[in-house]
Amino acid sequence: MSDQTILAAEQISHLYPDGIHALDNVTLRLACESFVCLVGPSGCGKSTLLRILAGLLPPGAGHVLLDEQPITQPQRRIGIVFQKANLLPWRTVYGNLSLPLELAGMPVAERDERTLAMLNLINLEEFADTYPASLSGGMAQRIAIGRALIHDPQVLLLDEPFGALDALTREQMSEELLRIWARHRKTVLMVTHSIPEAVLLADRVLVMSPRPGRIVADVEIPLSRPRSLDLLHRPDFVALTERLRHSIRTAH
Amino acid sequence: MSDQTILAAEQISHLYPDGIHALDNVTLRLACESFVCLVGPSGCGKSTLLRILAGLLPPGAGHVLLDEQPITQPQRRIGIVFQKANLLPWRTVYGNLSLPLELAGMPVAERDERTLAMLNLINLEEFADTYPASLSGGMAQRIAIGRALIHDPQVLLLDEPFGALDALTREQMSEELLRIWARHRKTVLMVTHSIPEAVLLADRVLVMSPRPGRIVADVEIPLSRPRSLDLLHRPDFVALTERLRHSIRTAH
Amino acid sequence: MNSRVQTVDEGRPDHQTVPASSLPSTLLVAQSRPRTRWNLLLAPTVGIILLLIWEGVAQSGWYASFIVPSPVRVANRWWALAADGSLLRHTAVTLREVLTGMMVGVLAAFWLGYAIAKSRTAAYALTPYLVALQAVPIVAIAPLLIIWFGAGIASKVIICALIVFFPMLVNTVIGIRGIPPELRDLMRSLEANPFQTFWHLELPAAMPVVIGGLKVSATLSVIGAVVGEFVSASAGLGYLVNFGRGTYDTPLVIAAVFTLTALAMTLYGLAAWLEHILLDWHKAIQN
Amino acid sequence: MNSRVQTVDEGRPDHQTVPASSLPSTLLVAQSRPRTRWNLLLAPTVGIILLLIWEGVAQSGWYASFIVPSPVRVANRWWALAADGSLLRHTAVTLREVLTGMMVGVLAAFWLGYAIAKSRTAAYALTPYLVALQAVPIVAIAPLLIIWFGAGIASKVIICALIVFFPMLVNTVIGIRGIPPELRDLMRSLEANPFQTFWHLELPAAMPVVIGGLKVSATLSVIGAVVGEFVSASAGLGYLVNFGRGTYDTPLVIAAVFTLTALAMTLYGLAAWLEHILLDWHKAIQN
Amino acid sequence: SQQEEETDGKTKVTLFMGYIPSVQFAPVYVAAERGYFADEGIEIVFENSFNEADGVERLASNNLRFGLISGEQVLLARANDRPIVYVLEWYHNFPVGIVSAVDQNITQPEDLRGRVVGIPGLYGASYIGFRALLNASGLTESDLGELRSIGFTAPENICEDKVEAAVIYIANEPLTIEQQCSEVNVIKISDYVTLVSNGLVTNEQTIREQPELVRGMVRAIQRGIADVIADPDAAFEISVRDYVKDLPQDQYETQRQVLANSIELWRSDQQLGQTTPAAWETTQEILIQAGLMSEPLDDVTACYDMSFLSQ
Ligand SMILES: Nc1ncnc2c1ncn2[C@@H]1O[C@H](COP(=O)(O)OP(=O)(O)OP(=O)(O)O)[C@@H](O)[C@H]1O
Ligand SMILES: Nc1ncnc2c1ncn2[C@@H]1O[C@H](COP(=O)(O)OP(=O)(O)OP(=O)(O)O)[C@@H](O)[C@H]1O
Ligand SMILES: [Mg+2]
Ligand SMILES: [Mg+2]
Repeated sequence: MSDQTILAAEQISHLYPDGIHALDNVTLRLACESFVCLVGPSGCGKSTLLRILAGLLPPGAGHVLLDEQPITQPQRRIGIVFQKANLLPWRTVYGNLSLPLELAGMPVAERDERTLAMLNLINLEEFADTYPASLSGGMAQRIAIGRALIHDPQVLLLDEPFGALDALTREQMSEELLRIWARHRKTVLMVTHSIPEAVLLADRVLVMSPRPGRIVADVEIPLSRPRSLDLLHRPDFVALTERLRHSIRTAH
Repeated sequence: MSDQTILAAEQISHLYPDGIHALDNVTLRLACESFVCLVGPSGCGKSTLLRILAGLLPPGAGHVLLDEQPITQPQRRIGIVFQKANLLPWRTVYGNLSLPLELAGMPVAERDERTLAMLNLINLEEFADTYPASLSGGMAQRIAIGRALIHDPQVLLLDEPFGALDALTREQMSEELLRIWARHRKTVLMVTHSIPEAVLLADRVLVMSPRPGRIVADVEIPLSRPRSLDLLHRPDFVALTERLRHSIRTAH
Repeated sequence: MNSRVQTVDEGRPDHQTVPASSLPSTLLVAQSRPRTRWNLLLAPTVGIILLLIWEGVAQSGWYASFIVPSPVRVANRWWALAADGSLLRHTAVTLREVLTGMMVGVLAAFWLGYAIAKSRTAAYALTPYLVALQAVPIVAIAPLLIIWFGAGIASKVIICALIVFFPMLVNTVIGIRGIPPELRDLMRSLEANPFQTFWHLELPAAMPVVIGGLKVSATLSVIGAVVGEFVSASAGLGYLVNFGRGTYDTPLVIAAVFTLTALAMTLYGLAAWLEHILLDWHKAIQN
Repeated sequence: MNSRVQTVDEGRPDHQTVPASSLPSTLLVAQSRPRTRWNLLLAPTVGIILLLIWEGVAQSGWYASFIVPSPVRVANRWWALAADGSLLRHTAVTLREVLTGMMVGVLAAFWLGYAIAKSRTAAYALTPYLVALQAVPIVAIAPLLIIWFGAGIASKVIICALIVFFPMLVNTVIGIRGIPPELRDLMRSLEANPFQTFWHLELPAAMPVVIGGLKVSATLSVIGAVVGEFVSASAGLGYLVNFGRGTYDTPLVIAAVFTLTALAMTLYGLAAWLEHILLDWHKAIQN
Repeated sequence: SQQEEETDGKTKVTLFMGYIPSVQFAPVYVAAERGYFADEGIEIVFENSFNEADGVERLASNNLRFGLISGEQVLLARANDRPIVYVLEWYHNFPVGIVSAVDQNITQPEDLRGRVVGIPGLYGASYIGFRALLNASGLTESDLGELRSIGFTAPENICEDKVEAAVIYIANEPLTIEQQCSEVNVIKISDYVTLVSNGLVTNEQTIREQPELVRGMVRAIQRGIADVIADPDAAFEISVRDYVKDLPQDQYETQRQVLANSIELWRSDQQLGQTTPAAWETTQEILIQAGLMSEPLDDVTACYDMSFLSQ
């Protein structure tokens, strides 16, 4: 982890056409290779912020900077997992996973290899040829995560990626994400609703206020790495979750 | 809570047309006015089981009994919250909420009253006239929950209703659900991925094995009621969650 | 820098170039699609240019005036026709055929399409015959229809209904079949009766595609009436076209064709208007 | 007990009446839609009944035999025509016009529809003119087209292309506009270029509705060719219809109309087959 | 817009005919078969259509050079600035008449009072002929029960008793009705009034630029008409063998009769192909009366040019 900022939002405000004031003067800087979690009440503008950071939505005011350069278009260097799985219904599980590689023009052999590895990682080998219509909610979400990881983007924006996963899979996927993050030196911004999850994973947790969303707390998580699930019962962990829960309650 | 069974699944097995063996000989009985949680790994057949219990999907083998009578059609007495929000995009938030009342032919005045009360409960008054396309994920899910509660069904089948909700809203909604359950004497079967949530809410927690889904554990939760969030730190609560986590791990 | 076209055209201007500091957030303007007035001027401009070209060609003398009569002569003929009331009379005749034909054809197609989309039995039993019926070239059997149903309005209404039928049918089937099964499950779990399912789910969900069928039908229906009037009629705009042709009155032919075109466009406009008011939610999604 | 129709027709039999105990779960049969053979017999049965009615009417003597000739006479005429090779010759002429016309019309409509769906500017500039173009009753201006483009194949191809154009256009616009914006976001976030977006998202997503347009176009294209051949031709099935009418050879008219119908049904069948192979995933959703 | 070109020193000429291939065109088939066109250096191509007006427009715009067109169309077209010229009379007798089943007892125009009469449309040769007939008999349209547009479906309408009489081409339609359902009476318009009937029509540009071509066409067709009148059987064989394809054998008898009827129309007491100037005046009057022309032409004789006729 370095101190250099890779992705930054500067004084972002956003008003939707129907008058909903979603974001109010949000500034945030993601340090290179940091893992940041974003928590906040339902409807406060977390997804909106992620869409703006990904270059998908031009903000009403403010800038997004990637490596100090303003961006106005989505970048392949930024991977995003949407809140909905957003699978293409006419592509099989395999086809959905390999889509980013195909779009990037990767040769077939390498593509196959990577896709199979990813299928394995998300534990869906036997469903390679299944269409999304016959998947369970959790399976679809695992594919969406795999699809964002597969082309190895530098920055990962994750919008509640583990929402539909059972406790065990969720823990497995979290650990996997930590491993990928540590190994590939990625920068991660993840929206989550689980406070323990945020504390377990993040270097910093940002807390957003109810709409219009502002960042009202920026909590450093000084737990040493590597971390594992055993942390969950350590008193400093519990204290941190309590502190976070408290600052969220205040924000409400 | 009485000992009488209201909804029962008897030796249910289900094979999807493409050969996926989703459920294997599942038998479960929901006692009247009990609160039961169902946990299990992703893709094990929880949603399938709920769809069968709701009368939406005829099982490959076995029966569903409501009040001892076999059912083959959905019943209004059984309310269901789907894993996806499934809102009608051409109806506003208000229209989506009041749909069950409208279908049941309730007079407008009463309908309005109930819908407004529900809007209030799920904290979306200002969005009454918004279309689903401009809602956040959590807002959509809250509406789906409200829609299932609004016509006051006797049995509630909930498929991860709190998946997309932030920690605080989630806790609020859980408490609200407990209150409704206690006040209106409902029977609830809820799929959840959060073990603490299951322990906090349920009389019994059923654990399913990976596909083909079978029920491998049936854990009684002997905590006294009414329960509140303070429980979370009590040792017997922690012990129960640990026990449950263990039985899930064994099932995998 | 790709997929630019799409972004620009979706009306998402690059607002981020406005420095945030100069804009107190409470004054932020809601980002709505810019309703550029220039766009609205495009169509009339093209129209005027086409008219000028026409006038130019007419005056150039490249073509004899009977092949390309000048717009002014056509306009005069049209006025003359309008002034003595005969335009109104002929238009009324055709309009009546078209409206009746559309009503019959569109309603029949909608309900049959609905049945086909919902019932395998209906699909198996009806589809081959409906396709066959539509595959029979209506212009080839129009004279037969005139013999069977007389030279009056009935035969034209039937031709109109037949030609309008298929686009509506196909789009209704697509629209109803395309409804997500989850939403059907929702309605079933609420014990919606068939009528409620139709009214609250199927009709609105299928509407975008169904209205597409209606738009196609609107323009085809006018063709249907003209086909009928060509075979035999003593009034109507199609008759007027034929009469103009038979008497070498090219301005009359053009005036009648323009009136027919205006009729078809009006019907199309009605369908588009229906779309506009019924599919508010759909547009919202597209934004 | 409502919404029965739907459930039964969706082929979900009440399997739960089978006692589970008698069925070891490993022997469970996958629940596929029952492909009832009875359904497949329905269409032919209706066909035979219609044929018998026709024969009955022909024999009854209510109508002169040149108005309603018996099916046997029509079949004989058809055989005679087929035997001396002239059926093949005329069919080939019409088929060539239809296929060329469809290709031109369908491709033009698809790309214009695509442009309109994606660009507001294109939509504003083009829509009124395309609607106007379509609203001009093609049968009324067919003679003009013959004058402009000669009496050869070109004019028929153009008529065919024009009539085929609109259903394709409208359905392409609906299909492309109906693509969920989330999926567009996905493609944008992966920096898909315009061609990739088209190929991997827009084409497959719009396919169900676009193929609906193709089905309508398939049957209309045959009408287009007939309209052209009616105005002027010395070969083709439309010509044959007119020839039969002129010589009061009703069996010939009917034989030619049936051949035209078969042609249109074949084209429709091709579109349906395309749907079948391209939209596997779509059918899966409907199950 | 000219479709003609020189091939092997021959000029390719398309002859427009406003009806389907039929023995009623036997003279041109015979002329083609016997090389009369080739003798004039012409390679002939036949084009059949179903609407004369289309042909007139194409002749007028020099998209085509020759066509067999009804006489009154020439007047109408010229009144509307179409520069076409009638250079050869095809039928000597106006080919339109009124048909009715015998039991209707319609044998003279007077019998049409109060009757329902079918007519293809309120324009074209049928309508002009019918107006002329009414005129000549002191009747008006209002004396009829109804004048109904029925398109070209007279046999069906007569046989199904939907109309009591119908305006038809006398060469073939009465035969069809007799064959199908009933004996008929036919009132021939040419018995009551002399109108311009069909002829070979070209345009002024062709006359100006290629008078020899016009002369050749006229001569070839004249020879064809003469041959047909002289030997109907040979003409019939030639027609059905090579030109009127798709005609089933069981139609031959009827078609022989159609040819015989047509010969009666071609037969003339004057020189073959020579038009009667008075007929043009009469036709013009009728057109004006019917409201199809607003004023007389400055020079009716400009409509026709008989100078290409060979003796
Ligand atoms: N419509 C369908 N057609 C075919 N297979 C299906 C269908 N729906 C679900 N399945 C399969 O059945 C299995 C169980 O799915 P189900 O949705 O019941 O899982 P679940 O327990 O709800 O999982 P999750 O927690 O991920 O939502 C999965 O393997 C899935 O692929
Ligand atoms: N496309 C849109 N059009 C208009 N308003 C929108 C749109 N998307 C979101 N909003 C509004 O913006 C606000 C913030 O939405 P957003 O999706 O960013 O919330 P969120 O923090 O992600 O919530 P959740 O945790 O429930 O997903 C909400 O009030 C929502 O109604
Ligand atoms: Mg969100
Ligand atoms: Mg599920």
